[in-house]
Amino acid sequence: MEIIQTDIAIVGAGGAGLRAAIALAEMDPKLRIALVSKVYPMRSHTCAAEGGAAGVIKSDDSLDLHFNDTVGGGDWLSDQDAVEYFINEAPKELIQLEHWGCPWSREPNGSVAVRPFGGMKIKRTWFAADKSGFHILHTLFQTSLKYPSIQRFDEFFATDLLVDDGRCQGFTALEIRTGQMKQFQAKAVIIAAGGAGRMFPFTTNGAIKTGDGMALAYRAGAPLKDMEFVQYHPTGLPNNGILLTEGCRGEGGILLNKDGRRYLQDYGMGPETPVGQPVLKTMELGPRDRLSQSFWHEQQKGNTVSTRWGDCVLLDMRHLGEKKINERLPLVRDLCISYLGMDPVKEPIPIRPVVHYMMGGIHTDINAATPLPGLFAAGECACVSINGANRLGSNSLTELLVFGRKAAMSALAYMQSGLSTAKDAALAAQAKDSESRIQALFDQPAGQETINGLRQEMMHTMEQGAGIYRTGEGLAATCDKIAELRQRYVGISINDKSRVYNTDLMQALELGSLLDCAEAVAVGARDRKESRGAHQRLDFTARDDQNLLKHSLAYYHPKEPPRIDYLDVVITKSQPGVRDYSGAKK
Amino acid sequence: MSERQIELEVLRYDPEKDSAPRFQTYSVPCLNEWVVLDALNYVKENLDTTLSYRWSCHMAVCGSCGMMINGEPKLACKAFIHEYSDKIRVEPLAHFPIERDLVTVIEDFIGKLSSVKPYLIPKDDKPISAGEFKQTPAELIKFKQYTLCINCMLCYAACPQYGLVPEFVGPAAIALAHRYNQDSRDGGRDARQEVVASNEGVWECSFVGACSEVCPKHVDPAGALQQVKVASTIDWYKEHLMPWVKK
Amino acid sequence: MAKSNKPIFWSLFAAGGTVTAFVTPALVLLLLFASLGLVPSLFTYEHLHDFAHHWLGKLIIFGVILVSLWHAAHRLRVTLHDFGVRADTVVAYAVYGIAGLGTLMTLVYLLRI
Amino acid sequence: MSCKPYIRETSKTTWYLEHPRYKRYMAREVTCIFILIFTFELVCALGAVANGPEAYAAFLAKLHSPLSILFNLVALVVTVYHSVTWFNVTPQAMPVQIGEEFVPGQYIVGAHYGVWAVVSLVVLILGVW
Ligand SMILES: Cc1cc2nc3c(=O)[nH]c(=O)nc-3n(C[C@H](O)[C@H](O)[C@H](O)COP(=O)(O)OP(=O)(O)OC[C@H]3O[C@@H](n4cnc5c(N)ncnc54)[C@H](O)[C@@H]3O)c2cc1C
Ligand code: SF4
Ligand code: F3S
Ligand code: FES
Repeated sequence: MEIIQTDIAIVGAGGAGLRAAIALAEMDPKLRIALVSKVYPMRSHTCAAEGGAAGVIKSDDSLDLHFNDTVGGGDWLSDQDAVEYFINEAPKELIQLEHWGCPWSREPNGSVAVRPFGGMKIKRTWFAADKSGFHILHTLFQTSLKYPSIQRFDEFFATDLLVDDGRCQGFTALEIRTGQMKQFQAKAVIIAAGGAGRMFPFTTNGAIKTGDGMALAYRAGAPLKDMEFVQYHPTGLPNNGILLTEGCRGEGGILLNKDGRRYLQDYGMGPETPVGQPVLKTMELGPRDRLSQSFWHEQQKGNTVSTRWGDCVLLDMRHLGEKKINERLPLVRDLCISYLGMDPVKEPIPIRPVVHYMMGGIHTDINAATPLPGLFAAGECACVSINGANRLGSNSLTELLVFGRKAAMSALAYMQSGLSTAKDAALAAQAKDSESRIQALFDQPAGQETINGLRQEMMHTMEQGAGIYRTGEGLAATCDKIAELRQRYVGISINDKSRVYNTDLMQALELGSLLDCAEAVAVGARDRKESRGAHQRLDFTARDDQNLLKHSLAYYHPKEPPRIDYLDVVITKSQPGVRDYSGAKK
Repeated sequence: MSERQIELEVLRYDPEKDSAPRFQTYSVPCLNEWVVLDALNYVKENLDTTLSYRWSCHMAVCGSCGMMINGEPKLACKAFIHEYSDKIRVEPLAHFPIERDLVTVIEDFIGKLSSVKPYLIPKDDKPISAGEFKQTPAELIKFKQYTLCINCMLCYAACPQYGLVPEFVGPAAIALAHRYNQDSRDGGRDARQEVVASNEGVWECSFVGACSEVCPKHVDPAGALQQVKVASTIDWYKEHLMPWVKK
Repeated sequence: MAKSNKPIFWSLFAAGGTVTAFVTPALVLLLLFASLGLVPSLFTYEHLHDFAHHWLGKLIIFGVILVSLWHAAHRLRVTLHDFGVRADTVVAYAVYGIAGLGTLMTLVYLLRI
Repeated sequence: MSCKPYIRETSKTTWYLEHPRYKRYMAREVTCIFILIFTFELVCALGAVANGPEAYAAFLAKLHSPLSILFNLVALVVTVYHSVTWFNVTPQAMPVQIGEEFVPGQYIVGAHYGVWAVVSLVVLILGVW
């Protein structure tokens, strides 16, 4: 097996991975950096982000306000020291991106423009029309081309971490073109492999968001944190889950039920604000968890509109007018017309909540370091945690930058702290095992199980048991089901025996990652007997700060469900309080 | 929504087995609102797991799923079934070597993209602490269109000159160079000209215009290329006839 | 990679493309009339001679013919390439040679008028 | 390595038959042949003028041949096609920005058509006068 020697290897070339790579290249031009990604960097799912990235820049805003919005929005499950670091670094990172050429939308005087976003008390979301993530990703990718020390391994699929001497020292990755396994040997590894929304059937996440990075770390012994918190975005296109950005509501779009009532006022986010004059943190600009939950209640009451794609509510943007929609929300209009055949300039758009983001992920400390020495994580796959129980829209893109860079700094410091030399034989043996695991998939005779069959069952049970509202009973069933699926997974085989660009094989590996992550979600949710942020239990409707103002940590077991442990939340200056989204009252 | 039975004729090529590509036909029950990518996913999930193709976002933004659909370069996730008859032919993007089935080798494109120095080379250095560069909406709009490229390579598949002269740097890469040249914050045009203004650069383009016709993001690379030609020509005259004039 | 010298030819091509787009159809129409026997007054000997005799007329004639020739020559070079003729250097010498010859002839004729 | 990418060759001589837009392109490109011949027609006219009235009369006589009529007829169509294709792409090559907006392409094309009409009229009037 070919061994690729590097100093620091990064798994994932989305926003977080690219930011880390650039930071490393800038800190030390002599460093050998391997940037490994299962897709070409600009295909990473950061490109799909529409709305924008939050950072304090305007004079009417303050770091404290951003802090409070983030911590309150996260239902006090965020680590406040991490949030503090985050909000401090946020503006610098966004300016840095501006200096790299990101085409942020502008004010007439040439300074960057900001837009309102859900759960934010003040306009602070930097945006590049409604293609913010796209522009961030392409700016980062193009900037990364400046640095010869960033060696890219595009279309390499990381399969297992190599851990010896209690330290992470690299990983194995499949070169997708050739089907050959390569051993990446590194002094430190950063995982930035994105989210895992694909464990659900209805999601805004692209096909590549299969939790591989989380599973890599998890299987190597690093725990997954707060996995039970899964964010539903309230406004997805009903037929395929394509996201309509929160910017729609930020610009003044309103949500209506079948009677044309702005139903959010019935769920503690009112009183009603005038149409076309959105008020921050009120009504349509409430946080995502609340909005998605209101949908569920409306559905229970029979107030939703039934469409051929299921129950929906309506997002009405007609009053914004064609000019503003074209200028601020061109992609939204294009998506509605293309994929739904409806024009938001002319008619209200049916939408429903859709799985969007994993608040949980690989447990890291404030330095982006995991408990496994030598392993760092950043981006959606990591849980620092700044997002707590519910991420505020537009904090995630900024998080990629802030903690992507932080991970790079920590990894470099770790590397420079002097390490014992690697035991090559031990690593080679592990790499060999990893290769055999892939070989076994080829050799296994065709059996009963199909990859698609298992995947469908997994998605179904996740939606049934671990959706917007959960019950102990439903979760127990889902846990059982996932445990069963993990067992059955052992029996899968692949039909495609070719080594070249074998997507059958990749889907098999991705399914394995998804099942591991899904189990952490389900078990974490079953054991969290309270309602907080995005995790809502019908059998435990209150928040329980007494017992559960804690992060959950799921530890992997190859055959059994994960062991769940808890860790205190870091609270520095904001004591848990009431999340108030009825700003219009005052 | 009505269901339709579509004959999907897909090019297959497995380098380990086949010496040349062949077509395989799948009969796929499609909803009228589907895109061709949905039909391919149906095949992959239900009929034949060995079919290989790239995709991720399903919303025309990641640029992975470019392929020839009835001979036209298209994003499979933006090729609507209702616009086609009951027989649809799907092939890998033209002008690129076929790795496997619908997957092409795109290293050449990536290399060309990298060769034009597609990053901001600031006119003036400015520390982060000094804040952002000012850029008015009028300055932004000057290059905005060229930032919209998703690197889907449909333009390369449409451009006959790229097919005929593989050295041609090609539409998307040059449009990207133009994007930075036009940016009020940038001062790197000279550095980019070496590649862009070479014979293999913009001068291999004969303004066929096919690139802009197929571009799903309305980047209009053809326009960018002509503008680069005009600017490079002015450069040339300045350099050769008026060497004393500083650019 | 080195910067190309194509700008010389391309600038003539572009200028010629524009000039021919504006005036050539009308000129062709005039000559078509002439070929049908309805010689328009410009194409009578006297008028043409007077026109070409005046320095401004000379300049206009020379300008139009020059850019038309070089426009056509450069495009022909590309077109031959498009038809599969790969000997670009030979083609370039040939087509630019023709354009050069035409330019020279024009110059000589104009000087003689 | 087991990969063995398959390369599809583009035919260097017949590629333009593969798509209508390529045929349209080639039609545009071959206009140059007509423009070239026509320009030489002008050069010949000039040469005839330089050689005196008899030479010019001979030139006009040659121009009267059916072949020449046919050529000029076809050239008329072809050069109009050249003009149209040329003007239609000018907004791409030379966009005009006023403040925060680009002037819509059809205005630029329209302006060119307008000038074209005026120029043609002037040439025709001058020519027939
Ligand atoms: C539709 C949509 C809209 C959004 N809008 C916003 C918004 O407006 N504001 C905001 O703040 N956030 C938004 N988000 C969230 C945000 O975009 C994501 O959380 C963020 O982009 C994740 O970035 P990342 O770098 O962590 O991962 P990604 O960009 O997903 O990149 C993951 C990388 O890891 C690689 N990878 C994965 N597995 C492997 C493997 N096994 N081997 C090798 N490489 C691997 C992939 O190839 C890829 O390069 C949105 C998300 C979605 C889905
Ligand atoms: S210019 Fe258009 S067609 Fe070409 S790669 Fe970019 S988006 Fe695709
Ligand atoms: S199609 Fe090709 S020739 Fe030029 S205008 Fe576009 S790059
Ligand atoms: S799947 Fe992303 S562009 Fe089609």
